[in-house]
Amino acid sequence: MAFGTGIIRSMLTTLRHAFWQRVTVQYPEQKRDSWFYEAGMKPRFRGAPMLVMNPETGAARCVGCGVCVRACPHGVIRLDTSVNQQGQRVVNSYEVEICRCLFCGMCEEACPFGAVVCSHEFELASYQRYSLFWDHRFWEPGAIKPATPIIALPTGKP
Amino acid sequence: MEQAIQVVRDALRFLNDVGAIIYLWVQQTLLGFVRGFLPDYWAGSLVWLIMQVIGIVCVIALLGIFAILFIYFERRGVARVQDRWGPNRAGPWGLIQGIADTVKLITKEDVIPVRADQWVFRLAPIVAMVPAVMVFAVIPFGYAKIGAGTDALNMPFILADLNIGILYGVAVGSLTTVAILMAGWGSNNKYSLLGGLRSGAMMISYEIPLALALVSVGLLAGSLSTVDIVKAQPFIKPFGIDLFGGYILLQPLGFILFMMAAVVELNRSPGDFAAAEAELVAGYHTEYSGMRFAAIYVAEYFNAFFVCCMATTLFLGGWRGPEILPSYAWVLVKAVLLFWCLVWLLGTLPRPRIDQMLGFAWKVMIPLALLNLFGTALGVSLWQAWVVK
Amino acid sequence: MINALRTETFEINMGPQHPSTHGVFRMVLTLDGETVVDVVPKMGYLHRGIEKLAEENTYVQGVTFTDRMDYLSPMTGNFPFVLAVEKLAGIEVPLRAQYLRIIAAELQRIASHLASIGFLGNDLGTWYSPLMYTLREREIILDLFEMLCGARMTPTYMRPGGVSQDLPEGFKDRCLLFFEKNMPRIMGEVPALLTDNEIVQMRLKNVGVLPAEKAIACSVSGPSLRGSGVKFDIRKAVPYNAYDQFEFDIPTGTKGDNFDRFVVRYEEIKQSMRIVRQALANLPAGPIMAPGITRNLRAPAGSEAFARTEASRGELSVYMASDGGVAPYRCKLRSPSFINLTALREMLLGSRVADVVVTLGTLDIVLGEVDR
Amino acid sequence: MSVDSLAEAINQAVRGAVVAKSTGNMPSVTIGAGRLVAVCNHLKSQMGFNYLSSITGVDYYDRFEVIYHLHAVPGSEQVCVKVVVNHDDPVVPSVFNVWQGADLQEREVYDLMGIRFSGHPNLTRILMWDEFEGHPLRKDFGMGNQAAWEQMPHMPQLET
Repeated sequence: MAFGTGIIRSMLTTLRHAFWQRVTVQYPEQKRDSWFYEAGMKPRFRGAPMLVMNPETGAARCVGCGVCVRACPHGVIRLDTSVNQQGQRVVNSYEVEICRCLFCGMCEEACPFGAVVCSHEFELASYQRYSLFWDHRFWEPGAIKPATPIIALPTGKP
Repeated sequence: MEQAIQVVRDALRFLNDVGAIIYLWVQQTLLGFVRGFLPDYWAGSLVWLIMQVIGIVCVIALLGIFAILFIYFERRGVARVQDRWGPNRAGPWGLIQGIADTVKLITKEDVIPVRADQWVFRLAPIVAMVPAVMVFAVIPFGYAKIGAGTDALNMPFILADLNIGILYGVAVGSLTTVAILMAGWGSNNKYSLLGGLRSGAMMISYEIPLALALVSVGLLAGSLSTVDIVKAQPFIKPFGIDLFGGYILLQPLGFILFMMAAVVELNRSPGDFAAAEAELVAGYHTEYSGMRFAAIYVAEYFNAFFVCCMATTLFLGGWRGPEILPSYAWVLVKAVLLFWCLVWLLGTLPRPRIDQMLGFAWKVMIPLALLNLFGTALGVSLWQAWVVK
Repeated sequence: MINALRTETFEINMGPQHPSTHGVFRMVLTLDGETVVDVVPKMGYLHRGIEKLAEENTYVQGVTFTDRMDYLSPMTGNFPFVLAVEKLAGIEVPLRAQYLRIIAAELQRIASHLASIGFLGNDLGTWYSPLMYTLREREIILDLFEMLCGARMTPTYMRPGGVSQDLPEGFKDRCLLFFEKNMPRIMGEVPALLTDNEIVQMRLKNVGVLPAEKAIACSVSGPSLRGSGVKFDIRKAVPYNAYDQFEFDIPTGTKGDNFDRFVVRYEEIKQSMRIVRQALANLPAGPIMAPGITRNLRAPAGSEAFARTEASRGELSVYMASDGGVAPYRCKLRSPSFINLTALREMLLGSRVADVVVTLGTLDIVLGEVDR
Repeated sequence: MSVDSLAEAINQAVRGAVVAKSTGNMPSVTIGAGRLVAVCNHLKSQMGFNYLSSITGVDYYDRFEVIYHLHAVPGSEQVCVKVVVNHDDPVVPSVFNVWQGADLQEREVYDLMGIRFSGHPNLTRILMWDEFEGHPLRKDFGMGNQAAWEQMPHMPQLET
């Protein structure tokens, strides 16, 4: 093969690409609209861990057993419980330090009640560092500190 | 129908000549004004001076706009080749991106390293900018013929129709390397130093085939003036229209050699040895920031624009072309097409190693250029001996 | 007069902040003009103490850290860790889980080699074009991983005793569609853009030569070793999991220069595709997790295990010792990127500055794995 | 290769070198520290173990174990050689002259585990910085209370 044919071949390759469809996703407008698959998150996507709402009471389903705390490799979750007058265990606070979270899903796997799931939330950037410390106690309107969100089960989660 | 064609033709003609008409009007008005208090000879000189200054300001202003547009064009073009979008957020299709970048660079802090060679470091961007603007003096951007018959006024849109136009362009254009050497040395950074020295080595090697390729063109045209060269170029003329032509028909090898040498001279990938990003971080402009960086960066695009215009003038027939576009538009269209080829190269080819590239210059390009020159000389002399007599 | 011209060598710090050192890697180069006279590699800028962290966390939790080692191929990072735990605790892994692991690891190898080839193009000075083309296909593999286990870069897919999740619906079809539709395209573009390009051949051939004896002596592994012509692949030599049930070849180079290493990576992509096709075709039914695995997995005291795997960059092995607790007593990660750097100095001596980045590119180190 | 034949072969070459032997994942022999280089030379030149896969240091509070995993490339034979050294002043002869691949690995073991390899040409820290004190992978190296939550300086004002 004569010297230069390879160069010409590569030039033609890039020229061909100049007339192809662009593949980059325009992020804030378009979210994960992959050109290969249908749009949207995969059902198993692991985002930020969040508490699951009990549909009857509207409160968190968490009973404060602390399995997730022990399952977490990085000690991201902190749980504070107490016993009320009826002798029931009450969750005082369920704090997630989301800036150190590995999104490994160990808490979700460990939870025997399905009370904590890895949601599909992934836009977690923030200007204030304190807003990365999610605290269940502050889950009320107008709270300064963001709460560990209590969500209905995301669709598609097994 | 006939009438409609005539109207369109007149409109195009007016579009082409409007610059020249304004120029003449301003000149005459000024002349009339100045003659009131100066003798004729002095008045003519003064008006000429004023008109030159106006012309220079216009060219520099347009260059600024074109440099920004070229940067935008390059970024979009490379993105296109790579299946990306490129800048598309600032303004419609990202057109304002260049202006946004300029504003950002102007307002940024100008950092000068403490241990840098202060004067050399500060001067280098200016030294880069000045020749990059100066070379445009010899580029004919268009052509207009005012009037008819024997007293028709031929007006090429050129600042200075030097009879050594090519020589001037090559000589002043290679001054940019001095700026790169200054920037490399003054930064007191080893990467910069390597980049600057690389640039010097490449200049010594690649200026020769570049100049030799241009000499062949001068030989063919019998002149080194850019306007004469454009006029002398052969064109294929079906129906009396300058359809296609230029010295690229007679000098294809010369054109290729010129463009290859120019890519290296311009410090554009794949010949960007002085600023090789993967090896030397950013080469000679590693330490520059803010306004000074902007000056060096924009000077590169001025140079790229100059080389595209020069190649257009010398090989592609300059302003000539079918009269569906005004003459200056033809220059721009050809230059932009050439620039697209540069962008395409940038998006495709990897950078050879510098010693390989120097060897290529001395072992392949210079012999080829000499051969081209020899063949051209032989052809011209034979032509003159037998055909022209 | 000539004697009066005194030249000196000078030192230049390449890295830790440099566009082509593939991370925070630093080389102190001594240069004579542009020729390299001496190289001193310095690492440790990304040292996170993963070995110590693994000793502090349980066997199950430890898998998460192996994701972060080689961040361009986390699936193969998971593999030796879980193998070591299984050897330690004597766990028999179901066949389906073994196949799923192999599918994940081989897909990851494809992704990693694609990224490697693309970044090599970048080191050579092509303005991101090959990188964009290869990353485009790598994205789809990452999408497949997201389907499979919910994460693209940090999957934590393999677990001691099996894998975390079974194949999702449609995974097989999409994977095969990807192999039929996308892979042939990129496999044609890489030769057109890089392999057959004369400039690339000029840059890569006879540069950074690593002879076979030297490669073995320096404990170089993976594609870098095979590029030197040594037909050694742990998947064949010491088969782990179900790798002995698959047919694949070991591509080797001849000279051990940069071009050979680059071509070996390209050929390995084809072999990985072969393995994934076979695995998807013969995927057995059954459980994906060994019975009786709890989060507080314990291994008998005093036992030790050495699990060797062929990761994307070479031999990634884990030595694990147990004291009977829920965490490994000692977990040593033998990372290929780190040990391949042993040969770096000899490969670079006498070459040019421009070759330094290219040789580093074909050696294909990942700093997360070098420093652990 | 069985562990007995391995031990026998080593003992024939270097008299009384094998202190203990075991079969785990691979045949492994424990060698007295003084005879390590001789045994390694024999393993490399006579028995074909030309590939040093990894060097591991393990801290057992009272002693250190240094473990060498060897492989015969391109075959599939693999053996493991162990050396036990005392905890107070751990010194092991370097095998750098046998396998060049020991270069970075021995430096790593020295850096993280504090075992000195006599005869290594450049035994300096590699992953930790030069001024670092202590050896992080030793069991007595304090981890501190790193798992505890960081206190944020601005938190108290926000909570009030």
